Amino acid sequence: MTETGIINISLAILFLPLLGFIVTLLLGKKIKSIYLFEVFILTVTLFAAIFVAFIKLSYYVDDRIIAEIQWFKLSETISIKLGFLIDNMTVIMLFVVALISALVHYFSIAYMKDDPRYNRYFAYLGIFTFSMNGIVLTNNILMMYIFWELVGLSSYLLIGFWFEKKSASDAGKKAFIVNRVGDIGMFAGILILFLTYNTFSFESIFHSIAAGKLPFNSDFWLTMTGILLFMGAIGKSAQFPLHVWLPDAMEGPTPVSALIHAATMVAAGVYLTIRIFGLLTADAMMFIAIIGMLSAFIPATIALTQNDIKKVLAYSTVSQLGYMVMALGIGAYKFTFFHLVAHAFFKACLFLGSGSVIYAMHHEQDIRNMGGLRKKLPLTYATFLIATLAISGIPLTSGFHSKDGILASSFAFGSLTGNWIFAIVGFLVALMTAFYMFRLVIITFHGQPRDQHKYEHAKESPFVMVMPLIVLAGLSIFIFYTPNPLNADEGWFISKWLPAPVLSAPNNTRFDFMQETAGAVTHNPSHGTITYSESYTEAMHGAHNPAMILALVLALSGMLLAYIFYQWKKINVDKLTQAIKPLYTFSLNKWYFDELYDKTFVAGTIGFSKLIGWFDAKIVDGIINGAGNLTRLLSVFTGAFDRIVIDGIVNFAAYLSGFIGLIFRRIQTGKVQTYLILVIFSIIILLFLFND
Amino acid sequence: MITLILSNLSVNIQAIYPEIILSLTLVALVIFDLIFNKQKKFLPLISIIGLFFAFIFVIPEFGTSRSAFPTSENNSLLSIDSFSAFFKGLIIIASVFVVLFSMSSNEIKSCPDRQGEYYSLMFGMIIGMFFLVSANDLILIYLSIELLSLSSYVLAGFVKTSIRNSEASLKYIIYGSTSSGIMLFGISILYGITGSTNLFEINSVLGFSNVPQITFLISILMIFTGIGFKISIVPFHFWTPDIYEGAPLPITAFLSVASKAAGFAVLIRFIEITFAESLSKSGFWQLIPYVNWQNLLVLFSIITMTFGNFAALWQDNLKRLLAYSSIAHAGYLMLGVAVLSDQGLTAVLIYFSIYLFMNLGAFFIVMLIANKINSENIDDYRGLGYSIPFLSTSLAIFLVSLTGLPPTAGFIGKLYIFFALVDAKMIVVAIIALLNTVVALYYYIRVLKVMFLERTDKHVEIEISPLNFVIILALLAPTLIFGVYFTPLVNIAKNSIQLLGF
Amino acid sequence: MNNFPILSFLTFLPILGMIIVLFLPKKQELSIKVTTLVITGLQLVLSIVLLMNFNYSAGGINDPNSFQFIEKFRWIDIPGFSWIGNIKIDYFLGVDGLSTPLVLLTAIITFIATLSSWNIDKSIKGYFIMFLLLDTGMMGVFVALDFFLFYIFWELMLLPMYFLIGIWGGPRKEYAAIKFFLYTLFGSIFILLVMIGLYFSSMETLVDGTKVFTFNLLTIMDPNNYTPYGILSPLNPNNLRLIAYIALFIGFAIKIPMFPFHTWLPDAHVEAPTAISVILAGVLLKMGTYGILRVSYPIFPEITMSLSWFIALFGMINIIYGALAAMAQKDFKKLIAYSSISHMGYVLLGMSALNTMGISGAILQMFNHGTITAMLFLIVGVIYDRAHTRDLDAFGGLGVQMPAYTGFVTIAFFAAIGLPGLSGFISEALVFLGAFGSGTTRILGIISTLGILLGAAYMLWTLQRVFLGKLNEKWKSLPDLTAREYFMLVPLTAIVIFLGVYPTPMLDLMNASVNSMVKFINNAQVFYSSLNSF
Amino acid sequence: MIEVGLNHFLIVSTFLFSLGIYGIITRKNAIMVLMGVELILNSANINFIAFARYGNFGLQGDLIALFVIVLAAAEAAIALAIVLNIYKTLATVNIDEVDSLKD
Repeated sequence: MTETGIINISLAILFLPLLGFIVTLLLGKKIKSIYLFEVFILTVTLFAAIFVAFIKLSYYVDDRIIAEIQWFKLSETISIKLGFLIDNMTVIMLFVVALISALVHYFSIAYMKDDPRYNRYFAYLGIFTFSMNGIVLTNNILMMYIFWELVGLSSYLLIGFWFEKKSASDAGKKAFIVNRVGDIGMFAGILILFLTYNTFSFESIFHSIAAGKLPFNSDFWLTMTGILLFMGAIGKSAQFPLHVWLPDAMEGPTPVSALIHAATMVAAGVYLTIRIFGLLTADAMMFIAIIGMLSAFIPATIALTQNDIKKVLAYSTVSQLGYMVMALGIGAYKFTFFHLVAHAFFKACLFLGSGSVIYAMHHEQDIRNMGGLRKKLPLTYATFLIATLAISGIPLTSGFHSKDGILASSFAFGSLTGNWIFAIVGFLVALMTAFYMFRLVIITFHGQPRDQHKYEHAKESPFVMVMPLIVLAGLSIFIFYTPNPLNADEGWFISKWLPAPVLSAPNNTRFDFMQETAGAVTHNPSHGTITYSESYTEAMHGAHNPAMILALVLALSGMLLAYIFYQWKKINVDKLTQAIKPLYTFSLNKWYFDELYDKTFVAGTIGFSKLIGWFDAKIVDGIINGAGNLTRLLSVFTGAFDRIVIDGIVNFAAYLSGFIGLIFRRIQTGKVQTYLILVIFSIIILLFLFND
Repeated sequence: MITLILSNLSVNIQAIYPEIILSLTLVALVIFDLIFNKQKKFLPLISIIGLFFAFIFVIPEFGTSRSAFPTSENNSLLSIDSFSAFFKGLIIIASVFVVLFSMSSNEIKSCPDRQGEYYSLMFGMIIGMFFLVSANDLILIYLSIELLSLSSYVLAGFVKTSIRNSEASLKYIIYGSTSSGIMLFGISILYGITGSTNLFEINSVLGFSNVPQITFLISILMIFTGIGFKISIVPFHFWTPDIYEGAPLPITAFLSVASKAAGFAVLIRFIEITFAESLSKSGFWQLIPYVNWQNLLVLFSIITMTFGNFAALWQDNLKRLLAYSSIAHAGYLMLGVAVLSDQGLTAVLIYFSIYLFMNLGAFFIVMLIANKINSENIDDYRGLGYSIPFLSTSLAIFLVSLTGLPPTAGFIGKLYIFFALVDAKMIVVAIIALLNTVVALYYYIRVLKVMFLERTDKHVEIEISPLNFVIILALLAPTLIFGVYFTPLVNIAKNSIQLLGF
Repeated sequence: MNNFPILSFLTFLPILGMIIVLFLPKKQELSIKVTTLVITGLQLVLSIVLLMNFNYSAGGINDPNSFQFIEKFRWIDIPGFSWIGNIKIDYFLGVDGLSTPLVLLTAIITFIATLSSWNIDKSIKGYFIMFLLLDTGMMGVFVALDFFLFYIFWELMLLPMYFLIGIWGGPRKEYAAIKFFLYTLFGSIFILLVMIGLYFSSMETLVDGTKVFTFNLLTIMDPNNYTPYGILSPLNPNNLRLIAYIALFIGFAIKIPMFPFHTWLPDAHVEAPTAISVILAGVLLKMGTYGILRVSYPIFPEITMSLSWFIALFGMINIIYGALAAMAQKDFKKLIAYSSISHMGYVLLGMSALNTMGISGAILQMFNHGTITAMLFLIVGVIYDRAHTRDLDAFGGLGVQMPAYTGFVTIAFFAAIGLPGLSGFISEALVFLGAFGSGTTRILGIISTLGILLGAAYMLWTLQRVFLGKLNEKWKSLPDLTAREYFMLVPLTAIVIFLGVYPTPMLDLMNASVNSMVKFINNAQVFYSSLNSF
Repeated sequence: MIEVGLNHFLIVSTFLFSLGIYGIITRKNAIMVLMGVELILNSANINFIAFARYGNFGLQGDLIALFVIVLAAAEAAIALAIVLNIYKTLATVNIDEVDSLKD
């Protein structure tokens, strides 16, 4: 199996879903069951992905496979290329995307049954998978942007899939436009990169940076470039302050939420940041970390009080993504990716689980009308629980490791830079996560059913829907990532598969612990977690155990609290909410972000456009017509005017002629003697004019 | 001293063969009318034959440059040169068309018993013009203007029964005789100052002795009044709209083209010969600086075109509209003169030969339509584009050409005027003139709008006789061809700017 | 192939068709339509033949030898003295990488517009006569290399357009028509003046060594041909060149249309019949920008350089102003009209950058906007034919009723907002790369990126208002696309997608010219500055 | 006993000219207006003859005068005919009432 072989299979992985999309869309009207083709395609893609991942990780584990072709050229010097970069992250992501996508396909077969636009739905899933694979495979930032926009499109289409609902179409529009805001920044960043390095490929850009070539020759602009590019991630990964679109995106079908708005697309932002990690300066990373921190904290507080099962999950997604971004910002490169993958599985599992619940409850989403479902939906319950444990970071789950790693890094970061805020927030969020997740589980599955009627009719979902749950729940177990249930560092995922980050930002712009001091940096992945400087490694070792214990304690206490509140009802929740009413409502209303944006940006733009519209109609045209309007006044006196006058510049002419013309009318009296008088007079005038 | 040297009388006679032929035709018409006063339909034929022969004799005059009827060894009454020949040519072409128009004009047909009168008077006009374009003695100029005018006074009021006609002729004669009277008075003063009425002599007098400035200016302005009346430039134009509207259409057409041409010819000759000092290499005239002709003419032309265009915006009567448009065109032509260079002169000649076709065309079609619907009011043209497509389209083409849009000939005419202006660095004037064309577009396009954009249910049927069809084509062809291929036209014009004495 | 006068055929085929139609009886409506269709079809074929025989390495722009399919012979040749009596005008046609894409565009758009004219109901004959005349005018503008000829064709379009809008237009057609006419004529008198000015400033050396004034654009472009005291010659100490440039620019800008000369566009579009809107937005607007690139840039390179910032500024204003104005519209067609203003802004921005990326982007954007906006206007036409209203708020939920139609709409809209994979993206990206690349226009480029956002906003909003949401009961019975409409929309969609995925063919077409233009302008800059020094 | 010189003639002619203009402008009766025209012509005649006499320009001036007289007669004849016609059609010779042709 050669590298070209890998390239070809990757090509297949990329384009098969596109084929599925085209076929399904075009034949959708004719053939009722064409969706099966799409499902088949995805299955093939999945196997291809597994195969590639296997080959790569077992035979080419240390290689970076790159292939480029020219797309178009403008002159001998300027030519635009497209290409693949296949390293371990790529294949792992490919596998994740293909797997979840395939599972969602299966799930949807049952979930979306008896929808009028059944086939088109699968077609959209196809184009989404295509674009997502594109993002994963690309080796250059331009191609990244292209597929970036395409996932945006597919997400727009899928969120607004039930476009008869205004809320749905609104949500789609919102998602697209909010993303565009981020994309503008990313686009600007890309432009800067191209103008500086005359290429889009990550590789070459990093090389030139390492060689000391900086945008506009300044560290500042390197930082800016990093931040601008990261803006794209802010949009896609629904980071603060652009996180508002994700919760609305839940208007889409639940499997879509699982695929796009939980597991893959929203993770693309993080993936992008990982890809550009090499050029990030300390300032840029700080910025990223802060954004991540805010996005981890704020949604977590919101999730505490939400009652829509999908909304809770949505906010938890934002919060988890914030977690990853923050982690990246403080340099926890490998654990970010680890958490990304782990999160993809268990969050997908949670969403599909919620989907299965909603399906059983006939599209009831409010958890206050649920309860006691664990007897009715045992399998759903079991998988949901496992995923919940994973996200809360209870041992033996993937989440435990990834989260632990991140928290340890934040600990280390604190100890190295004396900046503890990230650690604090990190632990706080861990606590809250455990709490609201178990609140969700308890209210939904435990206790007594609140809506008897719906409860009666609820029954376990069919196999095609449960099977994905089981697979995903399974993948939330630690064993797939590391043999040691308490420490992932020696596990193959961290130590073998993930190489240390390649840093190219100038030394003086990095965090101290990242700077290249003599022989400190080693890119030899066999040395487990050793990245950056020795001191960092020390700090990591030191941080590992305390962080783990603390995290565990917090997770458990969060769990406990949830039980006290909602299971054993030791504390009356309503009383408590009454007690902290303002906080509660503040959280319930999502910190009023939507209201704020509507009042400011949206209203502002619309208002301004109205103004411009008026301006255009009245002023710009008016400057020309203004004369004309005068003329209309004039025309009251002079009969024939209106007919002649049209508008615009014509009015102006007519206006002038109005004046002159009026005089003329006086002149042209038809009385020959008047004429002669005028002739005489003009002769005299001329006499004076030309008598020099 | 006007002392005809009889010895070479024959030579001089040869010089005016065309005029003689025209006069003979005039006589022939009268006699024919007296003898066979039943065969009216032969009169136009005779006229055309006469014009044809006149033309034959005009042709050899191209390229020649000789004087006829000398009053002293180096001065003469007439100068037979390409310049005059060119204008004679134009006048004959115009006359032929007008004769043809008259044959199918209801107004003229309405008084069948006076056909002979009509055609003979028309020849009176033509003869007047012929002498006018080649005269270089003020008295001869005055006399030929009078001959031209007196005939046209009558023709303007040809249809006695029509109130419009009678009024037109009365106004015309009062206005006309007054301005020619003023001109005569001016001539008398000039005579007093220079002791001669011959342009060459006046020129030489001005050359060495200096003359009383103010008196001289008065006389010049008075003469200018007379000519200005003929070419109807503001402020001597007042008769134009009324008479154009009142007079029978063929006559209006004739006045708007032929007599205007004659007027311009005499104006150019008067200025160039009387004031010329020398001719610079680049073709710019050096004039004796008694009168600042450039400013005078530029002023006149700008006022004229602006007035004409803006006033035309108002008109609802198409004849009146065309009257004002012809005033505006006089303005453009005047610009060509104002450049005071051979370039300008060429431009004028080109413009005129194009103007002739498009203006006659417009008038002819207006006439044909008026014959049918007895109205020249624009509102009555509503929807004609659909009931009589051919006529309307032709009219549209003529109007577009008058506006001066490519690829019609009108554009070439304007283009050459602007050539001359830019070449003389008179950019501002050029811009004013161009803006004027935008205004002009508006009232011309208004006619098109009424004919094509507005619809009506009442249906007009006009059957076009083969003759008229041919006439229209004959007018359309140059209007379109000169728009894309104007080499011959320009060549002729360029070779026709030679005046006797240069 | 080399001696076959393909460009003349391209240009004058429509005249031939016009004559044929002229002699067809009024009643033969079908045969009239078919004749037109055949003629425009032939034109399309010819343009493709042209494309196949095109030499991709020839630069053109200012070098007469690297123009292709040249047809040149004396058209007006009047002997005489040095002054204007001696006038030589060439019938000079030729194409390079700058004009060929637009020739192709014209052929395509006209063909499709013919199809969309199928349902013209009143006085068909007149309509198609005017239509074909307009076609000749447009084609001529793009192939003429002699200023005089260029101007003739330029003016030739006015009258047909006036009638096409004025007779077959909507309720306020007369107003729109006259407004269009007066605006453009106002613009073209400036062009005329500058043309005459240039004529007197530059001399062509004939074979016999005599020098004559010339209209030949390529001759005028060569600074060595200027007469020392020609009114617009750089050697002339007066600064008329600047004024002339501005006048010329205004003349062209009115066609683009550039703020603040744009107010004729919305009216013209709203009133014009669909086919004419398609041509107007698809081809006519490009003439403005083409004129600037073909005439203003190479003839006044030094002034172009010094004014590039202002051009960029107006580009930016167009982009943002147009987008915002579009957002405020209630009328579907008016909205598209304003979106055109916004998109032409990208062209301006791109050319102002004066570098390879920017200018390629501009030209590509011309082509892409031509196809995309044509789609958009066809789309509006489709819905207007069915519902007889264009009020955006009157619709809703058509996505259910007319799925295929909605599909095309979605593609067109996303192409318009520059979605990657569709042609709009590449040109816009190149424009921005260019704008960023040149120091003078960088800031304006950055501000203009707002246009991307606003574009998405109003397009998606429109999409939602018309096609999403509950189906308005009123439109329960609207049929989906007919075969003819498919036939119009599919090719355009194909082009849009193809060029979005693989722009190379189009870019290779213009690369040589773009690069030689950039080189020429930058070198000329040096030359002129050396002139000013003494 | 003062010597009659050129200026006297000129004064007379100018006076006549002005009178003629005055008459043309003020008189309502068409006939009177035409008489004004005649006055103008004759004032010009006086000029011609006077100049010819005092400027020793020979006979040219006198000849011109003769021409003009003849011409004046012709003009008068036509004018009267036209006035007559107006009288027939409009039953008036008051030129103020002849103003149907105007803007």
